[in-house]
Amino acid sequence: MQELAEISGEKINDCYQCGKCTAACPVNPFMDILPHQVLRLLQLGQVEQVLQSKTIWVCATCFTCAGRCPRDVDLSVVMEALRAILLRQRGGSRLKGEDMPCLIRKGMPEQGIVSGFRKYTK
Amino acid sequence: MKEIMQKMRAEAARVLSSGEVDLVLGWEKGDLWWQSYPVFIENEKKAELLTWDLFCVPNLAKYLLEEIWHKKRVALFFKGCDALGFNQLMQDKRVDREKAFIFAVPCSGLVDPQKVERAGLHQGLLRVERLGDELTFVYKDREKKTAAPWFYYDKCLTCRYPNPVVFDFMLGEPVPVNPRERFTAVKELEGQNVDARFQYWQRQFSRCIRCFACRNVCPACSCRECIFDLTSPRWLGKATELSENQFYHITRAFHMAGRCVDCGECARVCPVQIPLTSLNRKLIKDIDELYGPYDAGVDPQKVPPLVTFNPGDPAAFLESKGV
Amino acid sequence: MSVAAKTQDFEPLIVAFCCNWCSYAGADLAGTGRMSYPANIRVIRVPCSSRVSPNFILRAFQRGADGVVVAGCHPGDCHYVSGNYHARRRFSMLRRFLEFVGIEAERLEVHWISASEGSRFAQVMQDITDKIRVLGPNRKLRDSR
Amino acid sequence: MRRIGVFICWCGTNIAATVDIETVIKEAREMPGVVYAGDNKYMCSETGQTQIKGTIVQQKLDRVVIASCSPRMHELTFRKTAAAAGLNPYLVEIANVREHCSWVHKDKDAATVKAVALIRTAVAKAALDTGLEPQEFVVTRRALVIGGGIAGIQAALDIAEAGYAVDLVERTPSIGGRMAQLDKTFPTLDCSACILTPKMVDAAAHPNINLLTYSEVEEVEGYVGNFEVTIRQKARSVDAAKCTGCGLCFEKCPSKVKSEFDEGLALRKAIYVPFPQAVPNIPVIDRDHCRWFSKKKCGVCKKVCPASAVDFEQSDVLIKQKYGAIVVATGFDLIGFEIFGEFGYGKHPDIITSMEFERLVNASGPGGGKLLKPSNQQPPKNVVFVHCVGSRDKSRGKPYCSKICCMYTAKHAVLLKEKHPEAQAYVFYIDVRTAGKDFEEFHRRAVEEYAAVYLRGLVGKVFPSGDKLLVNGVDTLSNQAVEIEADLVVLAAALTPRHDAEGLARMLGIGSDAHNFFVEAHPKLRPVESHTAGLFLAGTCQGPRDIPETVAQAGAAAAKAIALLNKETLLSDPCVSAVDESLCTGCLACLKVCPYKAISDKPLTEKVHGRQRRRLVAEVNKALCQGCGACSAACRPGAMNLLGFSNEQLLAEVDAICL
Amino acid sequence: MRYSYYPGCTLKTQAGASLERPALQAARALGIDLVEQEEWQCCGAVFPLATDEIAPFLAAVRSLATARDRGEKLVTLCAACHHVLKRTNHLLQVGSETRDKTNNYLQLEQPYTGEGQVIHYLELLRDELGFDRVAQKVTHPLAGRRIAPYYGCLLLRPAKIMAFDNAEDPRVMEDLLLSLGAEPVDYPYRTECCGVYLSVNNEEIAGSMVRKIVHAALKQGAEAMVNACPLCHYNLLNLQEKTPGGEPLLPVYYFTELLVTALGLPEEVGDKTR
Repeated sequence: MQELAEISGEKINDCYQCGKCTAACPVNPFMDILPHQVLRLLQLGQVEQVLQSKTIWVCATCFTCAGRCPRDVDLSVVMEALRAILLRQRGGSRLKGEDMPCLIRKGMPEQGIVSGFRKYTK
Repeated sequence: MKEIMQKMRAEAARVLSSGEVDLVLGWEKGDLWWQSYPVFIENEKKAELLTWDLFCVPNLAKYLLEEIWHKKRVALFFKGCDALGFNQLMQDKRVDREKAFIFAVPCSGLVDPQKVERAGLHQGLLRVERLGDELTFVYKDREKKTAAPWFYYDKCLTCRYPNPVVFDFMLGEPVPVNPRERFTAVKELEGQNVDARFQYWQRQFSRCIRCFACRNVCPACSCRECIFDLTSPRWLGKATELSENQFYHITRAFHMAGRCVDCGECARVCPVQIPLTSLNRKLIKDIDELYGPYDAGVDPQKVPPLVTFNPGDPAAFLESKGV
Repeated sequence: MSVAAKTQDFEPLIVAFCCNWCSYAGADLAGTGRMSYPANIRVIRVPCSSRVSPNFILRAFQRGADGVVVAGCHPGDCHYVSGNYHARRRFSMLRRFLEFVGIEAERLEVHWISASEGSRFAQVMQDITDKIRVLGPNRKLRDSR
Repeated sequence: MRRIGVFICWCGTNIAATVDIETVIKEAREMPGVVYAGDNKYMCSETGQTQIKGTIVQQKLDRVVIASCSPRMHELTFRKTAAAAGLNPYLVEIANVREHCSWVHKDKDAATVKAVALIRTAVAKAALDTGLEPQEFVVTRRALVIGGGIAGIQAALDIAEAGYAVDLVERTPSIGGRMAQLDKTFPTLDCSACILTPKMVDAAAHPNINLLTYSEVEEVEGYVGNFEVTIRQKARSVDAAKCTGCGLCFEKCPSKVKSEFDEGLALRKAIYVPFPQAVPNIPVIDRDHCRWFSKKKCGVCKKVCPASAVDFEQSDVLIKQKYGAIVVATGFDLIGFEIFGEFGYGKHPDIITSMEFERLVNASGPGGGKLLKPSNQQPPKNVVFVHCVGSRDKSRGKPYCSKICCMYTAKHAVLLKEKHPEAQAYVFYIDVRTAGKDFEEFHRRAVEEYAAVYLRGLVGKVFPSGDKLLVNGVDTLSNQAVEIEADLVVLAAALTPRHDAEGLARMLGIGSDAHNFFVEAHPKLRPVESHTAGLFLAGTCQGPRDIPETVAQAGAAAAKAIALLNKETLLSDPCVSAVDESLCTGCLACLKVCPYKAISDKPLTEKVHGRQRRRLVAEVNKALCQGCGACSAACRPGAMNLLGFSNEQLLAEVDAICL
Repeated sequence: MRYSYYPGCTLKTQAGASLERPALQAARALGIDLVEQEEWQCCGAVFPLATDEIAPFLAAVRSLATARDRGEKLVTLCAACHHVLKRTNHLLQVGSETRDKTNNYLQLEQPYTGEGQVIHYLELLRDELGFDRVAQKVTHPLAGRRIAPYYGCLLLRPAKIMAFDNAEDPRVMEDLLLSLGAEPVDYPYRTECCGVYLSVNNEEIAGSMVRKIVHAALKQGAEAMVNACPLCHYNLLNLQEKTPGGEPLLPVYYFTELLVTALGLPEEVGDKTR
């Protein structure tokens, strides 16, 4: 938890579970635990359960939640911190070099490839 | 300057003889070349004593504090700086305009005896005369001509009101006004770092013997009893110790903030030559910057800046670097 | 004679002139809120920030204060309508003048603290204590006798 | 030599916990002038006070210093105790060793050292205290109430009932305020107008109440018991005596304007009465939109008026009046919506505020209370209510809870079901706060009988899509994202003070907090008084609250005002400035800085060396002086001295505190 | 009017070239002198949110510093580059431990504290030039074409820092379309995210988001879509449902393509890659 606060610099206890981030999130149908639940679990210290979830990889870092949170908690930064913990310490690159050729389709802009790699690999 | 002196004597005699005034305040020539002292003349025969030369620098206005209240009327002569001082006394309601009959003497600058000594021209000097802006030093056997501004007081070189702003009778033609920049010394000090400035002022203040000459000559210092003479509350000790001197000079300067007419008399009379003008001018510069230009003594009806306010004033104490 | 020696156990003495209606009440609120700030701060109650004249500040420095704070109501909220406006002009001039005669301007701070800003009062007092602790003792104005 | 007694309070453990009382007593005994130093567990208790009284008499004390809590708490108590023991109350000084010392420092040694320093300062000041006698001045037996809402009306009625004259000033053409705009009120569903109009009529009819509608306070001077207020009564352009209230004029008036009373949902004429039950029922010409005043054309109202009551030449009237007490009841506004773009307010007519919903559901409102969709006048099927729009929002809105939205939203859900049985209400909430009599029960009725669906979670975004509104929300209880296709979205907006509240606070000289609500003297113990004596607060101008609390507060404010007006005279604070005429030079710098114009110049004739001498000195009007001390700071020779905070005392305090 | 131009890697490859060429062409036609920086590097496509690393945005700082030295505003065309450069600029303006670390690592002659200014091509048209001047130059107005602008997230959010337009209800592309004679279409989800890099390994998620957006636009009668971010452009074009003939239901244009057609400039065959 302390490490999470260090990387993200966010005050997780500020959140009072109003659920606005989940309501605003465009990808919430594809998440196993919803954004406000991520914060709730972190508040209760259950970091492991969050690190196992699909949610942090589905998050598209589109900053909608951060813009509307009434408590100024930047959930996108928390998500990035969670991914950072996994990528840095646990070496769990989600995207391997070798399976790249089949993923890259004709005409996909470099922006997509680079951001994809930045988010999913060490 | 001669014709003005004649006019002075004639007018003094006239007003005394007509009984309009009980007393005439003017200057009288002393024994040495640089001595021109204030003189109190009560009957017209003594009017001949009056003089007007390059050394009539003492400000006559402050003598009115005591003299005026039991006399019918007093006549006196004002240069530009004296008139400003008189206005400041009026703003403090210490003098009564009706009781003062003011002769105005436009002044294009007076000679600083110390500058003459520093130039070594004072040996055997009898008198100094001026023609246009050229000085003639008269000795027993020879004469020497120089450019006048070289020997004027610094305060005269930066004088912004040589033509008196308040008078009943004008004795001469108004003189041209082209003052030099008066904040150079202040800006130069402001440029140094804080410790260097402390060193500078510590040297100045440690010389102060608290003779209070600066307070006694200042037209803006017109309290009946000065707080530094009071025993209860005892604001200031008697020891001429650095922290007491600092307390005196900062408080005195602060009492002048927004009221000092920049006549330079305090710096002139200081026996140990403390540059008090820099202190006063720093406050004048800050007031001009923060609250808009304000020249004390020009208009006694105008409200001085430190007893009024404007809701939109800047909070200069929030600046990280004050100066 | 610049203030070089910064002893570790130097504990600055800071005198705070607080106006009764706003900053003194803010200090009280900091108390009721059990907030904490250094014990170096000692408060003198005055009816209004306009009651504080430069002489009291110079006297405090003379008697050994290392820092002085004058705290009043926010401009426009003064209980006496225009008190803090006069104070604002007076201390704007004083701070610049102290700086001019070689005293570190950081030793004199002026803040507007309302009765409902307890935490801000504590924060201001903490900040000035830290700053003066770094700046070191006031040797320039102190009466050495 | 002074005989000073120092009394140190333990305050239970509040002080004793972090201040070593024994050391403090020992140190106090050494202080100059101190002849007695004692302590007590609770100095402000009966036993504590008896100990003080006893010691004063027994030790023949002539000064008392109490080391306890803040003087703002018990200065008065200890002054009364000293007076009871025959000592002038103004010879008591308080050292604040609790709020300023024991409560804010954890290290006991440092706290003890500081406590000793604070006591030494108080002793130094007490030694220079002089006995002061308060002055008496007459109280004007008339009250002013600012704001004609339910709070103002109730306060005015109570004060008038007590037999005092009251001026009730209301900015809009009619009293009634926000409550007049409401349809029903929770929790009893009484019709708002039915319970309000009787009080409005009483206020109009009451002999002691003088209604000043369409008027605003322009200037307030003076102090408690002697306020001088300038009120601008704007010209109504209609002669109140002749007008019968027939309404012909506003029927015929050609120019239409958005009605503020109907929150812009309906139109009113340039000459108008805000709502049918308006009191006084006299129309007003809105000169900005009247064609006569802009282009000197039309004048229809003047022609059709049977009582020829319309008078274009009427001009504003400036009323100057003296008052003893003022009650401020200026009410609230709703928060602005520009910063909450995600709700799309202003982009689609069917996204409305809670106040607009009140008007739509009200019989005298636009559409006659049928509650139809503003876009196509169809009955709404799905209605979404959103809580906490701008409330409890630290980032863009207001951090506080607006208290009444939970309850009136439940009421709205009920009203919706009554008007359109087949409609379905969805309420997005974080917490339902029902802290009042019958509040929870009323909320449960909305859920159980009126089938309102409560979804726990705020709305992410409202997407206008054709004539429907896609509401992206969430239900954090079932952990599902929710999208509702709504016909109407009602935003329960945060309560804020009136837009010009800060200006009024400055004019009255009372404090306003960071959100511009007026600040009460003490949140728990003095909720209806402001810091300025004689100025009382009632209603939402001081913070969000519902109607029952507002009425209760209005009654309390009235009671305080009545207590003040009951007094023939009031005792003034004796800590005023005094002039030492021997030092005063008459420069009158003090006169220029005095905010209360309490200083004037006085000619003085004295004999000096046998001669008469006339000079000017300053003179203080003790009744006007409020004791701010600006004059003594501006007085260079120190002739002007503020009693209680004199130059000598402050200097002694500075010396003592630096030891 | 001279500006430093920061193209970013995406626009330099053959996929992006079709977006950049019309932009440069239109700029010349409108009298804007876009001078490409000689030594720009890839901006990193995503702004590093973890507060403890500075490596990712060093490239951005170098470009910002060179633009500042030349005293010119830095113009970006791709939404990701704009997002990263703007936030880096803000981070260095705000001043923090990160700024000091960056500056002492880069050792620039003059440390960079965010004095430079980053503007997007659209802001250039709106603020510097003005849409009225653009309208004057239009020779082939897109009369009667109902086009739905799509914004996505990188340009708009976080609102306070990007300050590009009203984050919840932007108008800039609507105004551009009006100045080009087209008819903008209002529809829900125009500021919702298109799935960005999810399309790399979570295609079905990105696809469903794109379909929701396209479906909403069609429902409001849009005939085409226009956007300002290469990745959204790709996602919208490739992940929406196709007609039986393989054509996208709703054609998607990059705003520079529409600009060029409206200004009546010939389809230029520039050099494909740098």
